[in-house]
Amino acid sequence: MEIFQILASALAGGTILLFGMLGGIFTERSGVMNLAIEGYMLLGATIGYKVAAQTGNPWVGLLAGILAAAVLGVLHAFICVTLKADQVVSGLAINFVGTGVSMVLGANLSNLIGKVNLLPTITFPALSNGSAVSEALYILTKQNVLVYIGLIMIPIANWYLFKTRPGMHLRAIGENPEAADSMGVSVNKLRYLYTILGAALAGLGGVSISVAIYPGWFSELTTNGKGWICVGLVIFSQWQPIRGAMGAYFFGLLSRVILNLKIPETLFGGIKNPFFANPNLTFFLEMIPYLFTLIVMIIGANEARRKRIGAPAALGQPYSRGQRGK
Amino acid sequence: MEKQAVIQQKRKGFHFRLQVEERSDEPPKWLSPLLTVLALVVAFAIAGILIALVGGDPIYTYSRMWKAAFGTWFAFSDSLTKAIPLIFCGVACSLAFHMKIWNIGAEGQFFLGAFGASLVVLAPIVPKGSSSWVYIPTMMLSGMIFGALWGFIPGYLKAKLGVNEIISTLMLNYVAVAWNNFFLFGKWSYQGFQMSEKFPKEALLLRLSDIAKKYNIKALQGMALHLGIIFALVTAIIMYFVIYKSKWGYEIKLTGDNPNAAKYAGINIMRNTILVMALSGAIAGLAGASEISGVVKRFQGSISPGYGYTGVIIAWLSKLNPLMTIPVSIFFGGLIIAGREIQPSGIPKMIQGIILVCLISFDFFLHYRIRISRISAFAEE
Amino acid sequence: MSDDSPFVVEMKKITKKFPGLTANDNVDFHLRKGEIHALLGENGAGKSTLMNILAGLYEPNSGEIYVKGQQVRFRSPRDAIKAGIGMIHQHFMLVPTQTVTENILLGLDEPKFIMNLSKYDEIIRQLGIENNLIVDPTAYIWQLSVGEQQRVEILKMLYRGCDILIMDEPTAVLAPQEIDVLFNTLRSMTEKGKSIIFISHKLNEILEIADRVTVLRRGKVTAADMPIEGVTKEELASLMVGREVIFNIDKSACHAGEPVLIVENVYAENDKGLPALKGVSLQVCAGEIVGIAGVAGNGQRELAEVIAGLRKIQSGSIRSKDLDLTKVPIKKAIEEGIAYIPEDRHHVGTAPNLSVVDNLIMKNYDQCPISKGIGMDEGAARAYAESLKDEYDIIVPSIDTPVRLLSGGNLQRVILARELSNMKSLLIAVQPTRGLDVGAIEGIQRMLLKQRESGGGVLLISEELEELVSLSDRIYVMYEGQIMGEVHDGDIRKIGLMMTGTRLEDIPEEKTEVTEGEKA
Amino acid sequence: QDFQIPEIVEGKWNVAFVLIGPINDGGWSQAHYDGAKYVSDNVDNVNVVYVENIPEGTESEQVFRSLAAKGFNVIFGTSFGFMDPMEAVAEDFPDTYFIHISGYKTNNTNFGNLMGAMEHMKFLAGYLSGQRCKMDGEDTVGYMYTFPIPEELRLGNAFMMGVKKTCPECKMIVTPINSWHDPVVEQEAAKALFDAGAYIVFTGADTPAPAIVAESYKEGKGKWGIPYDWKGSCTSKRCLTLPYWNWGPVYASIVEGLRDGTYTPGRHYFDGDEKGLGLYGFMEGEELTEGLKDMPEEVLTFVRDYIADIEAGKWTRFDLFSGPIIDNQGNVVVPEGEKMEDADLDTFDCSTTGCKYGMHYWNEGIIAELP
Ligand SMILES: Nc1ncnc2c1ncn2[C@@H]1O[C@H](COP(=O)(O)OP(=O)(O)OP(=O)(O)O)[C@@H](O)[C@H]1O
Ligand SMILES: Nc1ncnc2c1ncn2[C@@H]1O[C@H](COP(=O)(O)OP(=O)(O)OP(=O)(O)O)[C@@H](O)[C@H]1O
Ligand SMILES: [Mg+2]
Ligand SMILES: [Mg+2]
Repeated sequence: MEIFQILASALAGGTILLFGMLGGIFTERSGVMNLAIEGYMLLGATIGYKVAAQTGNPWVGLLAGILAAAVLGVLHAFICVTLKADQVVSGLAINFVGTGVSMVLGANLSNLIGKVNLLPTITFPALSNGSAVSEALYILTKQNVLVYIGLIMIPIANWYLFKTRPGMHLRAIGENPEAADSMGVSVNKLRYLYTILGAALAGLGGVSISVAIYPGWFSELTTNGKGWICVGLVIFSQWQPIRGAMGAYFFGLLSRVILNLKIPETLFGGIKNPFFANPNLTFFLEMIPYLFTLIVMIIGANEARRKRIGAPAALGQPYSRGQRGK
Repeated sequence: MEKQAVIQQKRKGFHFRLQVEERSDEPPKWLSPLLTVLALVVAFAIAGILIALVGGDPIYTYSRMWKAAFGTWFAFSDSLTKAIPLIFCGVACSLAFHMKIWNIGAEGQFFLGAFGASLVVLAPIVPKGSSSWVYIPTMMLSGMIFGALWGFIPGYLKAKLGVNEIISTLMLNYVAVAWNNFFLFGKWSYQGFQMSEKFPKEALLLRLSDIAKKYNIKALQGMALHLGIIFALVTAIIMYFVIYKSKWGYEIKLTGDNPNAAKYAGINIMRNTILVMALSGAIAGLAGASEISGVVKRFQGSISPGYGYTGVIIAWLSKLNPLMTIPVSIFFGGLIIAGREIQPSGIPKMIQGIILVCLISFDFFLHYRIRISRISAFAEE
Repeated sequence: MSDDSPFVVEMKKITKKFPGLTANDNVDFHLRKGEIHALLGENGAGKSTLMNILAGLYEPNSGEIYVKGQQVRFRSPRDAIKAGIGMIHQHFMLVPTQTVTENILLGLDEPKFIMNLSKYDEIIRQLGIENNLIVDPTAYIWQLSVGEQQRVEILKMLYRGCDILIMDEPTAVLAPQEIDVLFNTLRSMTEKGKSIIFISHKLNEILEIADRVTVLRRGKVTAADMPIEGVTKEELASLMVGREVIFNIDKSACHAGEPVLIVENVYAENDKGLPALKGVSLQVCAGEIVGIAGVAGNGQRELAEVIAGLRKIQSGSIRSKDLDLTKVPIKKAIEEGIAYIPEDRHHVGTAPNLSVVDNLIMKNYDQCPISKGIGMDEGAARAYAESLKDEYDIIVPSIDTPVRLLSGGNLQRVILARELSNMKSLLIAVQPTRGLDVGAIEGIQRMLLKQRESGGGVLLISEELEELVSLSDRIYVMYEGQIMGEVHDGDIRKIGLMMTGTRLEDIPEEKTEVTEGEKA
Repeated sequence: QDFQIPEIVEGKWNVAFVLIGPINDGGWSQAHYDGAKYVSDNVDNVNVVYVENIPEGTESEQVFRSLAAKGFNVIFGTSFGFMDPMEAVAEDFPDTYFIHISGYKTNNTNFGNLMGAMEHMKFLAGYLSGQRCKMDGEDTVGYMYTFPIPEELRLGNAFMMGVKKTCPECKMIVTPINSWHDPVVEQEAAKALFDAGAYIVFTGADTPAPAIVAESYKEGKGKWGIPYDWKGSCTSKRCLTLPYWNWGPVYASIVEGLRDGTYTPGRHYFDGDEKGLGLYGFMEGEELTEGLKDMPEEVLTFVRDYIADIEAGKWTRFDLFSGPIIDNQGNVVVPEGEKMEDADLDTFDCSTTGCKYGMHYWNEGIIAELP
């Protein structure tokens, strides 16, 4: 059963990354670089938790967290789209602002641990009839509601991006904004929209930490670099939601597995566990999720080149009508 | 090229439009510094409101900040000390960015540089009791080699396999921390503590306070500024010449602007990609080496509060010019130090964010011009 | 086309200013229903600007526009399309990673939300058939040839029901066949009552297709709404440039010397991994211009690239004197004086954000006198750039200007200046005059001939038969990656037959001549 | 949380706290911040400031120097990595007192170190955990430690000694998390331990992860968590108890002592006598948690007496680490009748420092190998 517990954890842990990553994909598909995920997430986590505590209603907290991040997204959009400033620095600056604001607004939230209503966990007691299969299913499906929302969001995001008109416009403005503009798609308006949507999704990722999956607020360390992992995952995903989701869940899985690998004396029924035998080796274990990401990128590089998947061609370039020869 | 925002103000009888158009010429030389000053003024004004909102006195706060960062020689020395790793990392990033290689791995390269320098002392590579003349160059070199290695890997992966360097450098940052931790706890722990033994005096970079002690100069007492500043300045100057005056620098710029053209001009892009990443890594590694030998004095865990990431910002604010990284780093170093004056620490974080936002926002006026014109030719709609 | 057809577009006193210059100065322009109206002018005359205004991309500083009698004011291309005006830009406005159908549907209100592409694929296939514009609606743009992409652009406008079509240099990127197809399409469109504005630098085409012409020079109209009948090419040219243009270039006899390029049995693939060159053999000697004729996409580009070392070959050999070009690094070939004018001046030929100086020294930055140890002698570089600027009449505000601000003609001059001054033995020139006005073309052709006279070998790859014939001493014809034969006398009929892929054995007299030619 | 600029006030005794983390991290730094507030509230005529979020090494030296230069009388630095910088700065500012928490260096004049014997409270927490396990028919506790360092082994061993007292057949599984403060990793690690069979999990890291995670195990008997560090961490329903730091009284007495000249910085290691240690549920004004309420009176009495004893100075950490101590290989680490000494408690390798036993062992019942 432990394996199912691990898988359940992977799903939950991956969900946080999933939201941040989807946010990144949406923003970047529109041609705006999104390095601000960490800042959005943190602000979402803080405000979500704070409002959930104040109102006693985690759903209100959820909304508030998303909104707060979205507001920060407006700032990023203003800098990148209207002022056409550098998108990399803007992202980093937004991180500072997001972190700073959440540290100021988050004062004293650590006192509330255990006293805040959290988003519900969904269970299916009917599944638990004693048989091994049902037990496993029960463990797997006992998840926070946001995990389910995340799972639903993946096909929706994919469908939206590739099968709907706004999705087509989104891809077009990131790929060739001039073409889109000349056909009457308002490039900059949409870039605003998706920058804000991306921020909101990352904010949801933050909320999913503090009010749902890893409840509690612990200063700016609450996110502790998760946003940056999301930035990596966006690239890993090749800007495709499904691929990114697999990456997010797998990252969640590895982060959990490496903790489990440290505990038992033997692994796989008999092999001496080197990480048990020498705790110092666990530092190498910590590298695994990152190295794994790297290795998958290496393996995928060729395929990506062949299939011409990659960054949206106009990523990072502000758009103004009639500007030529960047 | 063309106005992209037409903001119309309609009044009875006549129309104005605020027309934004890109400059087609080089902006005047004085404009950039002027905008920088204006941006800072605006940033501090906004931050001042924030400070007042949380109950502080902006003017007093700013005067304290100034004093803490640049107000005394002593503070200035601290700001300079802080600027050392920032200059290195800023230059490292600038170099890579010139070729449009987005090296955000200066952080990891910094860690490996610190590791490399420590290896010299702790392995030990240099026999105990050697002189500074042996220790310091070996440490710096070793730091550069390990930093270069950490740059080489993503460089190689990018050149040969087309692996996106943002993700590879980012991932390697985390790997670097774990790598250092292994040696910290597993190999070089001093009696089980989370640090190595202290380096011998010969392995430490000369500080102003050392000079003060030696020659009994009261004025320099306690100043932490170390020899690394010279290394950093020299590196920045050398890299300025490499980028702007050398053939290789030309190749880098050309490749960065149009890799097809570079290939067409017979430039070996793969080799240059790897070289640039390795050199960028070496410079960031030097930052780690100088920090460990000039400030930390032993191998330790948290040796960087994100110098590598700040390097990205520095590079950008310096417009990728290595010489510009010097004042920008000093300003930023001062800002970080001054930030300590304000608690809770979220407020200085916000101020930094606001300053950055304003600085890049004001660049708008460097590239665009706004004119207000009357429209009369158009009939009423 | 009768003069009393109603105006569908009237542009009155249009003035458009850009910082430092007036691109359109009180321009009047009229378009009648059902006509093809040519817009003519030198590079930078303001043609694209005027049309961009009509297409809603720019707003004029002053002036009035009437469409079908109604005064309009376009704030965006959307407004223009609504009024029935569609523009096909010089640089196609297509999203390479999307399919044909997606590109056509871009920006429309229909389908509302869910795409249901297969349904629209069918509609568009049908539309294509109706208008003789065959493309696979499910193909991705990046998989299409330039001609096909242009069809997509036209379909895009037709699908939107535009009845006023602006085409900015549509033929610059097309092969002769494709041009014929296009012209047929255009004619059938005008028959259906659509009106077309047609920009081109190719005067023959204009004489062939247009009903009327408007000529611009430096932003001002020099000939307004002039019926094409009875107008000669020479007249048009002098209206454009304000002076006489000589079309027939005097060419001295050829004194071919040693071979400077020997290509033997070369096989290579294109970007999509398909065979592009299938056993190509040819020779270029010193002191001659050798042309390669062929419809675009038959391997000419790949041929140029393998010779320039930018593309790997699978088998065969390419030599220049004793240099094996497939083995040596590109740099070595450059040092040996092999110059290359690439087809794509933006994506290959120049670095847009670097200055004129930096672009001019691209090929010799590491040679004396610019190279100085590991450094570069900035003074020498600038002096070199200044001298080239003067020698080749490059018109720029300063040699520090980024080249992206240069006009097409000047950009091409930068490339020519750089390549010709570094050429010692061989020049590979691909479409060197594409998109340039007649004045500029004349200049460039002269330069090529000068190279030939001074003993250089030139391999000229072009889709302009006329240019090829007038410049080349010999012409090879390429079809589907193979050399179909070699022509010495510039017999257009023979070339045309080979270009369409007529098997050699079907034209025996051609074949014998080819073998003779090779022996010679 | 007030806006402040760390500045001295003339005429007052000026005290500064330099904190490694943010003052509301819910753990170590917040505990110190509470201590600082206590000083401010309970000592006359002091001006207390703090500087939070100071990274170890690099930046800290500048902060200490600047505070000293401003004229602060006492500067507390609350992270191990502040040790060298404080030592260096102390040399340059002989008139300023520097108190370093959790290190080992002192110059016995103006630079001293300070730490407390948390092992007592971990021992008691273990004692209660053993009891809980026995009552609920469970036999496994889990320990998530931060890094493989002597302190973490010491605290784990003390805990296990307590467990053994009430549940001799109980065992402990462990996992290093290689972080001091990472809410997500901590919660995952707690899950991993619970899922691997632990009934009660305790932590060496900052956040109350074990208690938070325990709440999500609703089936059957559920699970229990024991957080660490900060008094406010035991708010969750499944928090069994909480060993915490109560720096306030210790700081107050040091500040007063320094001002009066009755305190000289040196090696200062308090047991329970200075009221610097707390065990949630047993200190003044605290109620027993749900998990403690139904415990037999004699168990609770044992804990209360123990606390009374250490507070009275009758029982020290050396008494706790007295023989027989058997390691998990069955070797006798400290024989019957012998006691560990100061040097033993914080050292892995006695060959370099000259201690006798060292802290390089896992107590019997702990399923783990040595780092
Ligand atoms: N966006 C712009 N900003 C500033 N100047 C411009 C812009 N677009 C065009 N110009 C200037 O306006 C003039 C006319 O340009 P336009 O593109 O209309 O020329 P054209 O007649 O289309 O030339 P070509 O034959 O090369 O296509 C040029 O001199 C050019 O420098
Ligand atoms: N960014 C710009 N600033 C100033 N002028 C510009 C700019 N972009 C284009 N132009 C002007 O617009 C005119 C047309 O430019 P364009 O690049 O279309 O030239 P072209 O000859 O049509 O090139 P092509 O070979 O691509 O057809 C040129 O005269 C050029 O000077
Ligand atoms: Mg044009
Ligand atoms: Mg043109």
